[in-house]
Amino acid sequence: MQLKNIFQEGAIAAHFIAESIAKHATKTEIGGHNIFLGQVRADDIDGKKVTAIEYTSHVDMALEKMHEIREAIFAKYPLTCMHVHHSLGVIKAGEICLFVFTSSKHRKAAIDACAECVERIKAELPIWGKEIFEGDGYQWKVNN
Amino acid sequence: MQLKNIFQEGAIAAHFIAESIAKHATKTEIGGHNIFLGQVRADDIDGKKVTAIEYTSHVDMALEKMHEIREAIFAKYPLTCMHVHHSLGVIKAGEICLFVFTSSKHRKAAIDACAECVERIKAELPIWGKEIFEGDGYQWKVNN
Amino acid sequence: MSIEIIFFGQLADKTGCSNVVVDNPGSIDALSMVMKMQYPNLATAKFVIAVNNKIVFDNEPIEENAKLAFMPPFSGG
Amino acid sequence: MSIEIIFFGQLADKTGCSNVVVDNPGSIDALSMVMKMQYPNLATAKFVIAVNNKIVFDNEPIEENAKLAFMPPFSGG
Repeated sequence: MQLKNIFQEGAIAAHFIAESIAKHATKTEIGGHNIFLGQVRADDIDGKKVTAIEYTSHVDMALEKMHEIREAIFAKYPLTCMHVHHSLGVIKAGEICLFVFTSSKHRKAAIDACAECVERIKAELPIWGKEIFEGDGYQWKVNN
Repeated sequence: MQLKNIFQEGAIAAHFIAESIAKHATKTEIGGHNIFLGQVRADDIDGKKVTAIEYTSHVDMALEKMHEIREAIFAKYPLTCMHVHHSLGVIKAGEICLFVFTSSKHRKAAIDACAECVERIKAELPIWGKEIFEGDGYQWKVNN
Repeated sequence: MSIEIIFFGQLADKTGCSNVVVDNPGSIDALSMVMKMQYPNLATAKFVIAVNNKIVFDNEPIEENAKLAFMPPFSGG
Repeated sequence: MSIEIIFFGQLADKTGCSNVVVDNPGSIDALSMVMKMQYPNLATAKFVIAVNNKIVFDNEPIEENAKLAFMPPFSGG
């Protein structure tokens, strides 16, 4: 089975998002798109500022799990399409590290499916973020 | 009072959306963005195909109402920012006519505020869509 | 005193005009009746009336220089 | 038979290595015990173990050529 790759090295560029949106102009059965973007925050942790997050993953396991999530979401919601992109490597504060894009005929499916997909990605994909402090040091990110 | 203009003549271009996203890279307190895009569907209505929707509005009333919605949503959710753009004039099937963009520190506020804003825009803004059929004729759009 | 009324969306199709100037009939209910007589197609149409950009829910008096709008159900987005 | 174990995220910090090859101790519980003895920092760490890309919830036997992964709480997105 050929699994869809969701990973890319480095940040997700705004023009990449634009190209993804533009590609859907030919799919005239779509009435609504929903997009979630995760952006790296410059959090202040006990006086130390986060300048970047370095993401690593158990890649082949993550792709298998993402495939399972995708199948479950398509079974639950009448979606036209769903696209997921997650960064690996060092992503600087202010850059985009997660891009989830759902489309459907009527808006509700796209909106609900996108939110559910984001929650499942954060809870179920074996991905780890290392928050790198300005100057020196790091801590491991914890999802809430 | 200077009201924010949400209207633009013609479709919302993908590169405009990209520029909006890119502008937020300096706001490093943001952790999540949510975007809703309304796209004109080529519906088939009793054998007639919708080729475009022509949008008109009671513009000054719509801007006042949008201001009220904005204030209510900022009072309810801890948002960093919210941007709304709606097309006027003829928008072809496959083109984007609505762009709602919310950002917050933690994802939940952006996701929930965006969905609520879309519902309120559809229910409360005095905007009308005229679905133009291929060849000849039209019907007035009904929101669900 | 005359007032100006704007018809939006399909209401302009039904009246055949996008705006009209009439003598102020004094109240919302009276205006609604006058308009339905002048444009019989309005009698079966769904609409709300806005005065100065606010939808009216009661039979308010119509002030001088009020901006009247007849609006069918909204269908933005 | 020896098996290979990969440590992800902060677990690699705690063990000081990202992977290790050990004799197959035969079961998940036995492996967990062996690893905590070899790397005392693991004793207080939160982790789950995946065998061939599936998280294990029981004390399964470990088959030959199984791909073992020790994984701390996920923090993607």
